[in-house]
Amino acid sequence: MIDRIKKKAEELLRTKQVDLIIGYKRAPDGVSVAPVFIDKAEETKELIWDTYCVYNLSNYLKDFRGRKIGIIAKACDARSIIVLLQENQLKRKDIFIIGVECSGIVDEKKLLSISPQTSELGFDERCRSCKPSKPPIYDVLIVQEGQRPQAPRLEKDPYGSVRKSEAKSISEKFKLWQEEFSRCIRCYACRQICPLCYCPRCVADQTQPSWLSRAHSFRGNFTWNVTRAMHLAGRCIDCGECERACPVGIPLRDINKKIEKDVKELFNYEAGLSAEQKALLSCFDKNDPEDFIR
Amino acid sequence: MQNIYQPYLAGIIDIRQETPDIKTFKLKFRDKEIEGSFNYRPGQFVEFSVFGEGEAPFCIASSPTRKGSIECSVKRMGKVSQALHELDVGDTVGIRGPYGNGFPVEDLKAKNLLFVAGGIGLAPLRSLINYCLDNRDDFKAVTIVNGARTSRDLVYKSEYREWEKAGDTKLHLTVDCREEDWTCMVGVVPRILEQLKPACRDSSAIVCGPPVMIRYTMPVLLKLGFCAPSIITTLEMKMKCGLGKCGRCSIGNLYVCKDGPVFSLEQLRAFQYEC
Amino acid sequence: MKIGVFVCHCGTNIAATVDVERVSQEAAKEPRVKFSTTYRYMCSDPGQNLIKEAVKKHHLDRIVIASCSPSLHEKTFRKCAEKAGVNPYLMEMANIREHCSWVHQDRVEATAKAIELIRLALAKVSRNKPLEYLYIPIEKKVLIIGGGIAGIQSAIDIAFANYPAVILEREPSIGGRMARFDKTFPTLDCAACILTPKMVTVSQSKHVTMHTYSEIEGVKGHVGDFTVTIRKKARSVDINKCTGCGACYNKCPVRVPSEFDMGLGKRTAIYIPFPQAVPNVPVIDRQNCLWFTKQKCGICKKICPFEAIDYDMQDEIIEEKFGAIIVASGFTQFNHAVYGEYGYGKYKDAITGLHFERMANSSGPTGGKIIRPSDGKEARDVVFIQCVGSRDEQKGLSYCSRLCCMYTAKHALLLKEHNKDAQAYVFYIDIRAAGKNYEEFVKKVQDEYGAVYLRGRVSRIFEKSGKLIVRGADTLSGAQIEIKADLVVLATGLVAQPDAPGLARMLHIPYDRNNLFTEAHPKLAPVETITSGVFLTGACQSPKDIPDTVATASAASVKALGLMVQDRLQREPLVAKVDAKTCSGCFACIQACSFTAIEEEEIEDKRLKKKRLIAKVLEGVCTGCGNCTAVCRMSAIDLEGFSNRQIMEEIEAL
Amino acid sequence: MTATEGSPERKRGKDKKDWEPRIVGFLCKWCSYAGADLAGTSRLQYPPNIRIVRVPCSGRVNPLFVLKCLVNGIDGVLVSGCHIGDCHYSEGNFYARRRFVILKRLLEYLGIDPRRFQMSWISASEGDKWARVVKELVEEIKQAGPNTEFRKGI
Amino acid sequence: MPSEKFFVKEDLYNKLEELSKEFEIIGPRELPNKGIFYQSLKNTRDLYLGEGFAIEPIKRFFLKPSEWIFDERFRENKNILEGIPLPADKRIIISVRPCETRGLTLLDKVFDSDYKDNFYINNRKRTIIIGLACNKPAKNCFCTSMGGSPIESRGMDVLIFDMDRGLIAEILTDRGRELFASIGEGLNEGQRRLLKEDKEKKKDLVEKKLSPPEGKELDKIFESDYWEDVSRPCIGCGICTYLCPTCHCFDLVDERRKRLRCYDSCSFPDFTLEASGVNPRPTKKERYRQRVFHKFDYFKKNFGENLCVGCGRCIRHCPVKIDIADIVDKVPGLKKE
Repeated sequence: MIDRIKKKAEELLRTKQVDLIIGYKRAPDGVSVAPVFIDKAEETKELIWDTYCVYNLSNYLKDFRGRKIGIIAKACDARSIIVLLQENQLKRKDIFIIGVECSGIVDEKKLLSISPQTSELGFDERCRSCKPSKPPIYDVLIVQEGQRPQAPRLEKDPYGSVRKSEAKSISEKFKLWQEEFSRCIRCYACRQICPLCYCPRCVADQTQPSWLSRAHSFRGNFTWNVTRAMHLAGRCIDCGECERACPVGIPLRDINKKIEKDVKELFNYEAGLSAEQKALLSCFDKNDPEDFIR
Repeated sequence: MQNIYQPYLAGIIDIRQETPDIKTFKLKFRDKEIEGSFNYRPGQFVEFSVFGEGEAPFCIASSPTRKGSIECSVKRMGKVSQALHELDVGDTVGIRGPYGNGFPVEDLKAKNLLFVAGGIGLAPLRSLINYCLDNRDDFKAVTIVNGARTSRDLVYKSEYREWEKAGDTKLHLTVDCREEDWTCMVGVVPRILEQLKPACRDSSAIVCGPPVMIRYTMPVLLKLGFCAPSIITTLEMKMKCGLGKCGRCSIGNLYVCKDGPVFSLEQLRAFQYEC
Repeated sequence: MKIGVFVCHCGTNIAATVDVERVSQEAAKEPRVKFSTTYRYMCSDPGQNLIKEAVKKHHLDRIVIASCSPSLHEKTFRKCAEKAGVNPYLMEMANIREHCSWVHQDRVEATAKAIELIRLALAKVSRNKPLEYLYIPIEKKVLIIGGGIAGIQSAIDIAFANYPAVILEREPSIGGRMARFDKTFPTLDCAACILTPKMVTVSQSKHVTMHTYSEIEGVKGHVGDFTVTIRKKARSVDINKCTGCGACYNKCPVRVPSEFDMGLGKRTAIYIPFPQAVPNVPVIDRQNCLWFTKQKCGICKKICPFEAIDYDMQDEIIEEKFGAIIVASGFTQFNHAVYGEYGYGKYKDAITGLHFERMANSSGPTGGKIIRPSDGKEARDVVFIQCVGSRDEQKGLSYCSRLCCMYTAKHALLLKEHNKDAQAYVFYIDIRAAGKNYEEFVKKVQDEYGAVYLRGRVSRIFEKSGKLIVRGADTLSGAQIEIKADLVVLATGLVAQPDAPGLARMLHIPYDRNNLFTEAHPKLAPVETITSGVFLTGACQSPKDIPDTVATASAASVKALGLMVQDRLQREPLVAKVDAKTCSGCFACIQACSFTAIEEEEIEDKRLKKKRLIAKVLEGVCTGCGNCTAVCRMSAIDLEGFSNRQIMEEIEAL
Repeated sequence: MTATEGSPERKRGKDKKDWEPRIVGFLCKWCSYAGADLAGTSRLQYPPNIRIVRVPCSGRVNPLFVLKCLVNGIDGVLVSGCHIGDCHYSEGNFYARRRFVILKRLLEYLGIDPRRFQMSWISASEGDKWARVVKELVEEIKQAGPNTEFRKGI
Repeated sequence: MPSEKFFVKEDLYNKLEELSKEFEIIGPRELPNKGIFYQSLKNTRDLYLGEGFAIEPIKRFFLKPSEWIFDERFRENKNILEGIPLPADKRIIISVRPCETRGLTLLDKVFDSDYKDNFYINNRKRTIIIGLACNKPAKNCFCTSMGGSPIESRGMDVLIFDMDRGLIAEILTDRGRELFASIGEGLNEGQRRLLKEDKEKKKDLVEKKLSPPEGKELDKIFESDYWEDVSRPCIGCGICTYLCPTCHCFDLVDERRKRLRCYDSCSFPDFTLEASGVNPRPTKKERYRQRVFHKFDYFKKNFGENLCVGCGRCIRHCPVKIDIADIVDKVPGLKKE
């Protein structure tokens, strides 16, 4: 697979179809993977593709606006590209998507804690509810060869864990999230790693007005985390990068999943399926639920 | 131990509208003791607190020789300066400082001084100009070149007469574009300098203004024969603490707030500062 | 910042429950409040003078008035502030009457609340910005879409005020539905007699331009400045050369069913739809003309003394600017094919009301005889069925078409007048005759013209020995009824034109589930739409009879003229604004704007040194609802007068 | 802008026994605000716990406003607009409805008592409904208790 | 009294239990699936004495992520400022890695020099630090290249060595001595030898090495494209700076009628964005370079040491695997023999 990726990337650069390839390379530690930006055809040798390729590289597209970019995209990455197209952050003609078929990526933190005896492969939780293995949008698709271990799918309900949490009592839920949010250090890694957090100036940084407290307190942390989640409502494509980036282990995907579930159930809306789709909160249906309104 | 971040309270005793977007605030410390102990040098700055809005640095525009109050000129820009512009005489602000190195007054003594100012850049120079005029015998000839975009944007207009009247002092005013009823010079500051050709012997040039002006003035001064150590300017950078701790205003290994804001061109060259 | 607080007693309305003096004292302690006082009636002249004087004396630059609801006196105090030399938008009100003194009795509690309400207003006003009224230039021309009676009346009214009006009509002639009617209820004026003079007035007015046989292709812009693209369809006859002599259609060899006569009569391929057509210029029906179908004939061209026939004429696309648009696009008939039981289409003698109108017309295809289309014999027993389509959620329309009761009564009367021996039977559900002299008219038809009214639905119609057997129930007597009818007339309901949604989208006006255009407010703004500068008249909004149509036409004209007479449009500056630096160009706001008041704009981003697209608010179109501000994730778009800073300041002050 | 210290009412809030809920209502100026006006004109009595922030339309209400209120320790937040179909701007309340159902469910998921954030449609003619909604709201939020969790820490 | 003491873990837990009456005990605690966090320990047995690193260094107990600086009030038409009373309660932070304490000694140079930061200094004064020498440095540790080591004891009151059979505490200050007066026993000869061997062994435990170029040399490549290349993957989050034991940039903002001091980061664009819209560090290149230069050039020029202790946190937690050690090591054209 990697040979075909390299070949394609090399060709794209050589024929000047793109100015730059965003892909994956081996990190200095020799095991994990780091993003790489290649503008010379001969450097495409550096490219790699394996289950450590966790990054959603579409996050970098905003850094190269106006240039022709080739990007290696898994299914989830491609969905965020769709949202970026939907929100006019990209021009389709400016990007060449090298779609890669993906059977799941690993969770490095999880890998460290797995005992070698088990058959657990250390797949990231996010891959368990990912439906397609092929990107919904691409210019060239590099398919997988042969059998590969597949991230185990979640049984039936992708929102099982959300439903379980929903069933808890209010005070239980509060305690849980108070605990989680209290660890937040407001490094905004969740925002910075998110391909969809491209605002030129995030509300968290604005001072006129000051939307949320800068204080590293429950008050400030709660506001930040809710704001982040709300701003992803109907947009999050569950690439799970925020949770991976969070240094203090806040289960951000769980919050995203909760909204994803509500949005699906209430409005039958799914993000990142079509670039022609209207933004969830910029449209409505006359029959939207209103049983919560007096 | 003292809380180095807590300002002193000061009352606004006068506000002068210099230009449509620049006001000069005259402040008096609420506490007599602080007023007595607040000593500063021309070129130093203070951290201004508008309570509820935040803190921002402004240079002191008044001369330490004129006691009783301090003055700062503020251009309407960000959150704090906007809020400051909304204040009235009688309102209270917080003042922390004085901070920074200030002009090397001792080195300037017995020298000809060339002041080159653009827009609100005259503010720190005014402090030094008035200081020099109040200690007139310590300095040789004083030449002031002051420019602004339009005549409306000239600051401290009311003091020009006083400066002109002072012995061995010349004031050249210039605006960028020709205007009706304007009798002084027309042209951007570097051009005017080229025309005036001020003498460089035993001289120091003190330059302050918008970055573009500084960028184009430096080569002119060098061409006129000023040497890099004798060209002095003040830098502007976002500052927060004023104490060299918060990390914003670092330029090379120095902090503009602590080690600056006054630098000679020679110093700036040392840390590859583009100007 | 120097804020003045003015607390109103409102007689005892506020002062009885709220300790206004204390409120004023407390307000004076707030930061930046330089003056605070109370007065018995702040809105009175002395009260307003007090404000003006205080502003002068204390150099106040912002004002808080604690009194009644802003819905009541916001305008008053804005004006007062303006007169006092304070920008009117630097005034805020604290509602301590409706929201405080009137709803609470405990004096301590009410006073405490009043103080807090003032604190809120102070917080808000401290973040107010001086705003200037917006002015929009106005193109002094009105477009009227539709040349029926609604459009004609609008044009006449506008022309009367010496403003130019343009009628856009897709048929070759103006006149619309009304031109097809015979008599009009309840006065029985001949429709043509009252319509034709109006059509002539329009055609002769120097202020009215007509684009007949033309369609609207697109609308851009906003109130005061609409740019409309119009397709002038190829008429094949030069409108400037033709004198309307009629030589061409008199010699045309082709005969096809006449649309105007509902297919009851014939017309030629080059034709004028009806004798009184305006403009009196024929049009060639290219589908049926031998020249166009077979490249033969060409008689009309040969015969025309004025060389007006132009077979090579092409559709012409023109663009015109307008300051206001009146939509008078009218209605069409309900397609009652869904009612198989009524036999329309199956039985020739089951016809609609409009067919009946043409038959009753003495210059119509039957010369005024009510006949059976099947055999041409004069009809004697005629059954009228009301509510065909209307008031039938299952198969038809949820609404009442409003005129069917009346036109059926009229038909029953006309039937008798045309044929003394005839008998009318009317199946109805209710008689809705709520109009001036309407009820009397229906009664007259029953009493004097012997029309038999039967309350009930027709269950079935079938043909038997040349007659139509109408079976139904008379729910009043409970009896099953069977009538041997010569003719059945279906009172079909009125529905929106099939292309109404397309037009609505072009104009950015909403329409309801029946495709009828929605007015800005059903009661208080019945001819306005939410798109300012676009007005509604006639049946495109809801079924209307002629008097109502004419009334709304004049109403819409007045609204349009209200714009025309202004040099420029003054608008409240409470509109959205985009901060270019913060805008990402995701255009969530454009999608969420109900008024298409936001468009894309290219700017040079100095930071990125690149061109990029951001949102731009069309101030003339923005209504200030603020929805865009809430969908903007980066808060790059803000609403003047209710800005984020103002509201957040209020929240922080709580 | 320098704000002042709390009112007597706010101070009272610190004493648990006399605690009175503080509620904020974001009311659209065409319907709900006018409805509240009508309640006044009709002299309908209701508890003084609510403070009204006047907005042009329920569609103007940014979820961050609600959030800010809650983390500032406001005990209850109400967003109120025109009934569906009555919106002065024709569609604003549709957008609000969609936006806030997500927020409401999210807040509940994160353990915020659902009684603390509510929505209502109140028309200009429903002065009685306004008075009733306020009464009910005050009762419900009294049961929910003071919103103190966010006051802890910095 | 000996300067070394031997005791078993149980003794330590008991001692802490006893001390918790007088002191707030802070120590690392392992939260399942989340990592290790310093927390105020209600139950001293929650104390984590194993290998590994807390995610956040102890910096946050001295230079707090957020703290109120003073209170602004408006009363009867007057502005009044009220200082925030400094906390006086005494604390013990235990099981602290040598590099973290080393970080404090670097912070001391910033906050306990010319303008003295009373908040920081007060926190330093009221806190006793008990370190724990590293038995197994992590793969990203490079403390020995930064002038530290797994047994570095600068800034500590006591340093504990975990020696299989028990713990040996090296008492470094009088405060430490007082604290450990009634626990354990002095070392016997064998133990002393063991400790010595252990120290020797630990010095060489750290595998990762880098030799940061001297300040003057870094100067030369200030304008190099290298910085653009290495900063490309950077997403501009604050993880590396917030988790760094030595990064200390902060912001001062007004909130809720108080002034707040809170962490800020040179990786955020807003950090240097001026009110006029000008940003002297407009792109990731300038921002990342600032971080490297501050650590390995400016601070060294000013204080003679690198502003880095080699704890490896920024590498470990970087979501895009940026390795500052690798970057500094590969600075072009400056390879030393």
